[in-house]
Amino acid sequence: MTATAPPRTTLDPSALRARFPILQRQVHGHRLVYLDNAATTQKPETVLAALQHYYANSNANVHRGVHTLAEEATAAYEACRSRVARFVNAPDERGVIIARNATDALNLVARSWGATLTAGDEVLLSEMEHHSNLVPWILLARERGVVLRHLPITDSGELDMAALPRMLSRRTQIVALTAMSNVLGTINPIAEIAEAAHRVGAVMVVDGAQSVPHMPVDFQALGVDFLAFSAHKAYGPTGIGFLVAKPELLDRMEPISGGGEMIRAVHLDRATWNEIPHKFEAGTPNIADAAAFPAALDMLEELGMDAVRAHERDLVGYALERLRSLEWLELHGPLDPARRGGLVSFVDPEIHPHDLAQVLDGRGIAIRAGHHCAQPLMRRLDVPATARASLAVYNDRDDVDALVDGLVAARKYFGLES
Amino acid sequence: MTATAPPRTTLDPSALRARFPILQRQVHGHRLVYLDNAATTQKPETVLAALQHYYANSNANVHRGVHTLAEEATAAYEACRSRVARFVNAPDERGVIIARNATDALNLVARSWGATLTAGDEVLLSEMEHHSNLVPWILLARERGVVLRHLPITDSGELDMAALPRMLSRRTQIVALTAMSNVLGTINPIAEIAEAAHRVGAVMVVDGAQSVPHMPVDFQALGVDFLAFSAHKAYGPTGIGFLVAKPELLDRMEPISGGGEMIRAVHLDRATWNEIPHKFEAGTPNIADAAAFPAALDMLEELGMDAVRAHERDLVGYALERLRSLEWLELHGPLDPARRGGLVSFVDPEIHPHDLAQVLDGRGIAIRAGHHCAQPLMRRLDVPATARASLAVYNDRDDVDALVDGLVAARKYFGLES
Amino acid sequence: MVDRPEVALDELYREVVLDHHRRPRGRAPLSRVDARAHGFNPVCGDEVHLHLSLDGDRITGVEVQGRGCAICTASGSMMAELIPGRSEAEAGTFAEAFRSVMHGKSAPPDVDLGDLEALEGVKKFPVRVKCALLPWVTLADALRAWRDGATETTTTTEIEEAKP
Amino acid sequence: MVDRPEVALDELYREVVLDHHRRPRGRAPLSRVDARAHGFNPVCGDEVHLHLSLDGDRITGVEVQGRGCAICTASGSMMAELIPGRSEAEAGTFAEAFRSVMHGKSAPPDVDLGDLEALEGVKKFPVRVKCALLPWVTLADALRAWRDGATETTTTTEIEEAKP
Ligand SMILES: Cc1ncc(COP(=O)(O)O)c(C=O)c1O
Ligand SMILES: Cc1ncc(COP(=O)(O)O)c(C=O)c1O
Repeated sequence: MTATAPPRTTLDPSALRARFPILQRQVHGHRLVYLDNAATTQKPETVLAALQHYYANSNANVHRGVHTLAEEATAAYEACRSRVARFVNAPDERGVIIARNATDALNLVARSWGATLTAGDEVLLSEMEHHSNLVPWILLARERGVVLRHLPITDSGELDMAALPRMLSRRTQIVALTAMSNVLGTINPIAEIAEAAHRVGAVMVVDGAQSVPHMPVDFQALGVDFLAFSAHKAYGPTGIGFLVAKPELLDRMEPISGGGEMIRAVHLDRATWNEIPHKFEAGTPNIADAAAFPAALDMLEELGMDAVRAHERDLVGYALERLRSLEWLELHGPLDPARRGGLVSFVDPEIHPHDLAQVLDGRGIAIRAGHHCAQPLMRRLDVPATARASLAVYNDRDDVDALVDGLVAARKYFGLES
Repeated sequence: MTATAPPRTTLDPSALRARFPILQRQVHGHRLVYLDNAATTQKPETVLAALQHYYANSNANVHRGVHTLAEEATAAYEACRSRVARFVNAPDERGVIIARNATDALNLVARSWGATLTAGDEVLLSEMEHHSNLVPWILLARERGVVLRHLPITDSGELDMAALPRMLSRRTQIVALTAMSNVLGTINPIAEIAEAAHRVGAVMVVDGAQSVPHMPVDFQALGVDFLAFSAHKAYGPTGIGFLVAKPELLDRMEPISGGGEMIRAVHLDRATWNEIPHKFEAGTPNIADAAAFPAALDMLEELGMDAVRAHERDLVGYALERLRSLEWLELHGPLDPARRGGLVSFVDPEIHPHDLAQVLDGRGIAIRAGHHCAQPLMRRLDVPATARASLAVYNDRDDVDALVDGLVAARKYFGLES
Repeated sequence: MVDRPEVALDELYREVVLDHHRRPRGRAPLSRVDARAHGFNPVCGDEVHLHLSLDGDRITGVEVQGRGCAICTASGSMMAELIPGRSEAEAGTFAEAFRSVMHGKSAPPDVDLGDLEALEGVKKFPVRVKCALLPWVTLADALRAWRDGATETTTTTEIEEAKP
Repeated sequence: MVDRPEVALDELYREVVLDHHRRPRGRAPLSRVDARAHGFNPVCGDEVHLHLSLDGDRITGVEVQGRGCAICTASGSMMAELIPGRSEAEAGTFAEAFRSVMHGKSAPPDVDLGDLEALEGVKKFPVRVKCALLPWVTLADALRAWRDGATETTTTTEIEEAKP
């Protein structure tokens, strides 16, 4: 093990682990070392308890119900909205739409705000986007003749900010970027880009799927217009995500889905819409998962997002250091932990990522192998796929050590030198 | 109490009640009498246990993951699909799309299949549809100049089948109808209408939100093309619903939402789609709720859908009988229990439904008051709103008696004669 | 999830409220109508038809028709009792004060809400708050139309109050 | 949720498999190419470039290039060992039999899959089944193109196998 500075974090990962039931389980006879947090995080006991509590006490359909359960369910559901608004410092809880996941939130922007664009208008994305921030815009481009442009990345895996001025123009209507790459870990300068976007009159859409759970994110301080993220990557349940938006923009948008809850008055041949945010929430919402999610945000707030970030920055620094000591390994993304989130993509040129992940799984270590829903980025990096280890609050140096040992063992397994 | 034939059912509601944690709770010092099942049903312990089990053992993101948790999560998620396919006798589990709710499923059909329609084409709905089967078509009509027609209802609250021939023509591309009205309880002759729809070359879309949980529904025997329903009205979790479809129709449809999971190959400016059903499931799905829902279907299958239907038919028969004995009450919908599901809408002409529901809530009885997301039907019935009591497997005659007593007490409370 | 103590029904339906509900004031047709508005809450079907007569900016007559729940009816009836003889500005003050009460804040000490105070219990029943406010939203609408010179305008107030 | 017994890694990576992975057969360039296809699995980036030479309907030469995981590489290598000298129909029988094995069914008793049998363990790893099948899907594609007379066609097989 390499000597490093002692961790500067105030988190106690091993105490935290005790709060996550799944982390007590064994995989193939080994303790579970869960390093696939960028795909989805595990859930603390408090989230599971909130879910049970909702179903065992207050389950009912929301809004309009006069009876006690309906009132309690409505209060629990709406409490999620205000909790999220507070967590990301949204200007107004009416600007928080409870969607299915980050993907759904991004599609909502692309389809509804996108409907205001016309042929020749431009949307600026980047080469490091997740498919969920690419395909909605591809659908829009197809439908409306909108032009997609892509901010290139440098060889160190950062946005090429020098290219920004020439990619922005009066034609640019929307800039949609990830705040943190799910492959490279890169943290992007969102506030700076938002300012540039606004200067040309574009709205700024942020894919916060990886940033919101792992670093302080302040909607108003960033000066963005739309922010999307998923609960399941932030220690919450699967099945809900959020679009946080400036209310005045939502007011100008048309709903893309129709049904119960989102209407005001319905006639057989026409209808008027409910106020925001309800206008964008058609049908019975995912009440239980909304009722449960605040417990996850409570945990994060208790830890403090600065401490969460510090912990993961330290740990990714340690991981980078240890992984770099494996000379055969190719690492992707910036090497400075201050410029990246807690995830590392790497390639063993002689072992396909799938095989790596498989061997690690045999040792109880869960990493992800593949294109990570970023095929264009894989092409840019000229790799078919990468292996990715991604960290969370409950991971520690032992987990990183287990990973490194596993990578060495994999070489042995496949008869390669290490 | 009126004398009636003994129940012909084999269900034991009081034994069933023990399986539902929430039914043990008290409301305002009274036992909870939950009669708002058409809005959402309560969840049995087995569903809650499955939810916990998933999060405490197998939580991971699905598809493509090599590690053990990812494999288990994928298996649990896909098991939901095949379980649903079996439950409604779908031709192929590839035809089961896991959506957010019935509303989402109906929007998917309206938007994606609807995109094949052109101005002047017709969609046939009815006067008794839920907003979720009205507004998606209103959006389509606005966007594409499609004409909406509405099958009228008779004064007894049934579809006016005599009008059907003249409402259908070669211009009819889609017929979209509810299988069971959530206000009137009416069970519609779906198989017969599907045949008529097919004769003019239209596809048949069924809103099964109220039918699937309460009576045997056989997709293939009905001969329909699309069937939508929600898990949360079928003793399952909030946050998932289903579109069951003929796979060959789905193959011809374009996705309406883009992102992870639903793609095959993505380039910066274009993409190709995954096979069905994945093509229609963008982003991380609601894995946990999908993992939990089969336990609800297991319960229904254990009871037998024939027995479920028999129980609710008997009980609604009893309810109709008792409610008719309150002379001041106006009942809506067919009076023959064989032609309706287990729900009753009624109006006390001197007490607004909201006030009725409020007084009942004070006695621990949960009913719904309002337009039930069917404003056009309210206009047709010429009422501002109705009160609705809706039944489930755990309800029994005592619940109905409590309701009736409550309705009498409400008259007293407001100083009216009864 | 919610920390709501067991609330007796009687807190919602106080005797004064039930009395206004049973014998609503302000049902007599006005001979002269200077302003009018139609308030409608599609959620529950509550409906208020409001007619006003004015002398300068002073409200001289109020007529409230429509169909609604006990809370909505009582609120409209109380309004019919409270505002005749008041100026437009005074009526606005009542509306503001009542809205505050419904949203759980307290009314300014110098505003006497009269019978309306009996509706205070409604604030504990979030779904019913819209019912209590509908007549007042409709009043604001009628006065706005009148100020704009549209004395005979009928508008539909699709009420946008608080959260459902 | 799933009742999968603890599977030793060695069931997946049997010695024979690792051997094919380390020293893949069929890498030598063919002098004459009568049919070719390009198989690609975008999910994991596995890629197979397949060249065939044929004499009548008999496969006389097989060349497999590309980059992929151990399973995909081994499967391609085994194919290169198994099919030369076989007719197009025989090759199809192998492909069918192997697909059955991967989907948990058994191969017909009269089909001898040779080294391919060592890949049987893959069926317990659903995500890896596509890897094992990719060379065979590509083969089917090459033969189909060849039958259609498109001897020089290169197609991309975006493999549609089973569930992910
Ligand atoms: C007949 C009918 N259709 C559709 C729906 C919509 O279901 P959901 O809100 O779960 O999407 C409902 C229930 O609200 C219903 O009763
Ligand atoms: C950067 C980024 N954006 C978007 C998403 C999509 O999130 P979800 O699948 O929860 O919609 C992910 C995760 O998969 C991601 O990492």
